[in-house]
Amino acid sequence: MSDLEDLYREIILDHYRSPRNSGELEPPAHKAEGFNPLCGDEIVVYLLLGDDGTISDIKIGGQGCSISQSSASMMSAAVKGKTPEQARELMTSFKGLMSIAEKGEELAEPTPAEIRELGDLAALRGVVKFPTRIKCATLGWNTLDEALTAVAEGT
Amino acid sequence: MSDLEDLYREIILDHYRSPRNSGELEPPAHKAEGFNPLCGDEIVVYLLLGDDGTISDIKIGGQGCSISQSSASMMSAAVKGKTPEQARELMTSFKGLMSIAEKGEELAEPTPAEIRELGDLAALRGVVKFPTRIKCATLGWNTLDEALTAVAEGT
Amino acid sequence: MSPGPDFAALKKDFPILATERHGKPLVFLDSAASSQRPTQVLDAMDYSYNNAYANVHRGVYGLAEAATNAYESARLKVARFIGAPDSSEIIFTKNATESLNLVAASWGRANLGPSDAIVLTVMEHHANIVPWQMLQAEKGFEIRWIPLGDDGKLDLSNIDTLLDGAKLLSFATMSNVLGTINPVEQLVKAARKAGAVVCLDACQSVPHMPTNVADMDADFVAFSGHKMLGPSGIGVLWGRMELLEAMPPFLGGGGMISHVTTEGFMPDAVPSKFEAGTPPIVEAVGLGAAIDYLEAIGMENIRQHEIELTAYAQRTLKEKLGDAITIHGPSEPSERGGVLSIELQGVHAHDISQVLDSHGVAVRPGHHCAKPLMQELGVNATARASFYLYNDTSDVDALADALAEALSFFAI
Amino acid sequence: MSPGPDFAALKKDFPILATERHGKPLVFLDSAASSQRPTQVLDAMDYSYNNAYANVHRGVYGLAEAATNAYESARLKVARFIGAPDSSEIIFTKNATESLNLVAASWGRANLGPSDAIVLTVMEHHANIVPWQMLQAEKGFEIRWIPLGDDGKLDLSNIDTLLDGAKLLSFATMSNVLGTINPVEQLVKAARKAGAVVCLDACQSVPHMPTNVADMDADFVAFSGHKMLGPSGIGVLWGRMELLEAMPPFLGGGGMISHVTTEGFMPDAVPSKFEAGTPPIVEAVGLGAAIDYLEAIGMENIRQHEIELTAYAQRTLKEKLGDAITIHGPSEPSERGGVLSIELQGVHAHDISQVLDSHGVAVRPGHHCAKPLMQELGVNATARASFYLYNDTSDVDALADALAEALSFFAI
Ligand SMILES: Cc1ncc(COP(=O)(O)O)c(C=O)c1O
Ligand SMILES: Cc1ncc(COP(=O)(O)O)c(C=O)c1O
Repeated sequence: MSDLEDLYREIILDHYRSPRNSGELEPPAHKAEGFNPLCGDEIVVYLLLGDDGTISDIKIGGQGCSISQSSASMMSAAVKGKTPEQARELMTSFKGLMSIAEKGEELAEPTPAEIRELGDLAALRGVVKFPTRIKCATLGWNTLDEALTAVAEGT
Repeated sequence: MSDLEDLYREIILDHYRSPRNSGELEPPAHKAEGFNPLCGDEIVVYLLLGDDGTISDIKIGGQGCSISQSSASMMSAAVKGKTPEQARELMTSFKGLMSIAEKGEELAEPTPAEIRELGDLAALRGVVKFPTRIKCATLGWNTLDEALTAVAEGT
Repeated sequence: MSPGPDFAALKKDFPILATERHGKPLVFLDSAASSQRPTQVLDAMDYSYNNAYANVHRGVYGLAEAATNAYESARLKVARFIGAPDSSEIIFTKNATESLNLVAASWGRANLGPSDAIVLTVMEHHANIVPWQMLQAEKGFEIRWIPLGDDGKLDLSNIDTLLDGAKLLSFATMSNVLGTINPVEQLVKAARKAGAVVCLDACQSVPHMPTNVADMDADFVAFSGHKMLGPSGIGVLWGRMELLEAMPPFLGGGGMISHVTTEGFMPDAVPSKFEAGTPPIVEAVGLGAAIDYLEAIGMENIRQHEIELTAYAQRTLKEKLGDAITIHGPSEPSERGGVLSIELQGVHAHDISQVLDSHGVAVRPGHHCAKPLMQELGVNATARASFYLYNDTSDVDALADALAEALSFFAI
Repeated sequence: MSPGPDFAALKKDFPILATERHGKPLVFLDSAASSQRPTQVLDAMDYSYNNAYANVHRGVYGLAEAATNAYESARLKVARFIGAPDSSEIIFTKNATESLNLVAASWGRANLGPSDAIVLTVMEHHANIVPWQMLQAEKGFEIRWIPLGDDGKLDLSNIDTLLDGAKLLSFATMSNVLGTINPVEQLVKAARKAGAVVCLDACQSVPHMPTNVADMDADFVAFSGHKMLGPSGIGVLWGRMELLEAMPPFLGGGGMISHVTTEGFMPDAVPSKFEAGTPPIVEAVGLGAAIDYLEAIGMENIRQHEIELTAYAQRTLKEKLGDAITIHGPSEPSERGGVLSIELQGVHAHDISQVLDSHGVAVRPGHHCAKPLMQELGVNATARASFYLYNDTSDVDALADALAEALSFFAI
């Protein structure tokens, strides 16, 4: 499999062509916007928490390349129904897959269990070979992170 | 004769060691200060015009290298008793010797008559081979020029 | 293709163009971001470092004099190259961005107040927007925008109203996204009528066509060395002497003063006043060598070559990709530079560039530092292919083929 | 001379040191103004230009990624070299002067007002004076000066009074005129006690001795590439992350924004926020190669070599020139760098340098961009000889001989 095919796996193209949870949510849903300053990609994350504290609804807006769009789409599917803590754990696993260590943490490859947990998202691992695309793959996650912070701070 | 000896002719060293017209003049004499930003050399020109409009007295202050000091010394001797116009003509001849054209003028080598007029100053022609030293040789003249302008404007 | 110089033979002067990507010959189509450089330029810089290097201006020993002469000759070359009346009007900066910031921070901070207005165009590069917005936050003047019209050109129907009472007009001579060559003469005339100072962002035109700042009748002209076969790390600001003399200094430090005490300082004359610190000495030498190289070919010839290449590209891409491709900017090649911003149906610019790279073709995706223009165009990214003297029709063919591949790769 | 690396063998890495002046081998003693550079540095830059050059950050094709990686690796190297906790704290500028102007224009403009005070020393380079005087003219704060004491050292007897209520202390780690190594630890402690931010002009120390910004406990540290075997056209500012994050941008343009509309802009994160426009890409690569070269020798070894050379020079010059020579600065070699400011009885610095040049010896005459210090010393120019790793005792001998010649040439 060439690097290019490894990057653009079928499942990625599928999410790109038919993005899950595309759209907007009205307030009281929380909204966060993320920009990739390098290429102009934009992701908007709309987030609603249910009474049980889990993510009851999430919608994705904005425009971007196949990697940023599919990654956000997969993310939305993966975090729906999860608590903010669980969503953040998933984010850390995903960033591990992207070879990104959070400040002060050791870089850790995700364990097989974590990869199973990532599901479709694991298909994005080919991105690692294209460092500038890592920012595309993580844009949605960073925007989700902001939305979760906004929720926690009640802003 | 080596370039160095051509630069430092005996007459130059003589003016350096025994500068002519060294000192200060009190007001109503006019005063102008010149700096060579490259090396820190300073020349102060004190100028007094007589009733006949000629330079009746001139004194040189400041500190600097053999070239700037000797050039200013020679200049002071050369312009004393001259009218401002004559002093400026001499300056143009001297700058010609230094291969400097005034803005908008063609670069003109001084004529033999002009060189005779320059007297001791002609000994500075070896400076031309050392472009950064040209600024030393002309510092006194540029300061004189400012002093003459100050006189003309009555400031 | 064109009479005159043998453009096909130039490629061999650029060693990087003989390298490969993924086993395919490199097809470099990103000169609008930064050009490559010929051996002659690198040789001139290495020669300087190995034979005539010292800090400039402040030394009297031979090496310092040789370095100073080399640096000042570069200033003379730049002046001649752009038709500057006086070489002291050439200020070396680190890039065009610094040149434009210099104009904003020095001329702008001294001349703009809360009741003033300046005029920009919506097709400006961020380098000609953000410095003004930063100053606006401090001084509170109005920024007016010349809008986009048809065919990637400016809409000048309201130009006199926009310029009315404005103190400055600043615009790009050529858009780095659309390739549009803006009507300098018309704009400068309108600005003069309104009494506005004129600043030109000439980053995209100076490398690609003859430039004469005196004919253009501008007050400031900014451009970068790295887009015109020169090294990174050097830019140029040309300014009209009366303005430069009246302006306060920009950065403070060594080389820009005539005197300093603990009480204050006196600035040196122009251009030293604006060149604080050790300048890009050898970068200036490299830029001088780049100018020698460009002049040997001839700027008219380069312009002609790029017009022909652009026409060929427009034709070829349309033939090969039909309705799936959109090429932004003026349709008439003589009204534009060789900068093609491409959209491909269903394929994001980022993905185009990625697929093209796997075919050895280097094009740049993104907003090209012109976000307000992108918003105007209603796109968030384009894939930009840009040409220079070393490109030829084979590069265009490779681009067309690779775009076709990208289209089929992402086809549903 | 010293154990460890074979310094005598290093000269061959510097092609310019094998050139001649007036038929005499070049003796280069002006590294305090700008150093020479080894083949390794030029090779690294040529390699970049010929194999991995494109504009950085904004491309996804392979060449752009390679260039970005090279540029960012240089940032990592600089960070490691000076012990920066986080490589994002490294900002690439065009020279140390720009680095210091950045601190003044960004931190200073945001933090200093009419009732504030900052503290400098009288031995500062103009680069650490004029930016503050320019801002002072705008904001009207007070500048206090640490005076000169004995033996070319600062007089710190009133340091607490001077720092009382001051918002900033900015000083040179090593004087470029006297060679004095200032007591960073003592000064920083005093500044911390007073609650002042600390900015270090480390131009003369970073190239010559081990540096650890974390240990120094400073807030800003500025230096230049061209004084440490790197190319011209690049400087560095290290800053403490909290401060950098809170500071407004310095220059505006491409690469420093996360979003721009016609209404305004949002700056990008540090360090991009402070790197507007195309950065000195290949210059960073060259600086990285210079750091590799320096680290291979070892900064401790370089420091030791220069202490020994300075001691040898002090001895030799006194022996040869006796009372006719004055060497400014601390007498104890371990308290100073290899920068010797020389006065020769009856011979002006300019003339010394001229005569020395005819013997192949390159030393710099002048005020060395430190006019307030010169005034303090009561001289208008000195002839400065400065050493680096490629100098050896034979260079000192040549200097001594040439000075003796100058003395006899000008003897009455
Ligand atoms: C039109 C235009 N203006 C300004 C710039 C900024 O140039 P630099 O990055 O060299 O400062 C560029 C290039 O990126 C440009 O294309
Ligand atoms: C102590 C000191 N500070 C600042 C500078 C300025 O460095 P640059 O000219 O590289 O900006 C120098 C060098 O000239 C210096 O020696």
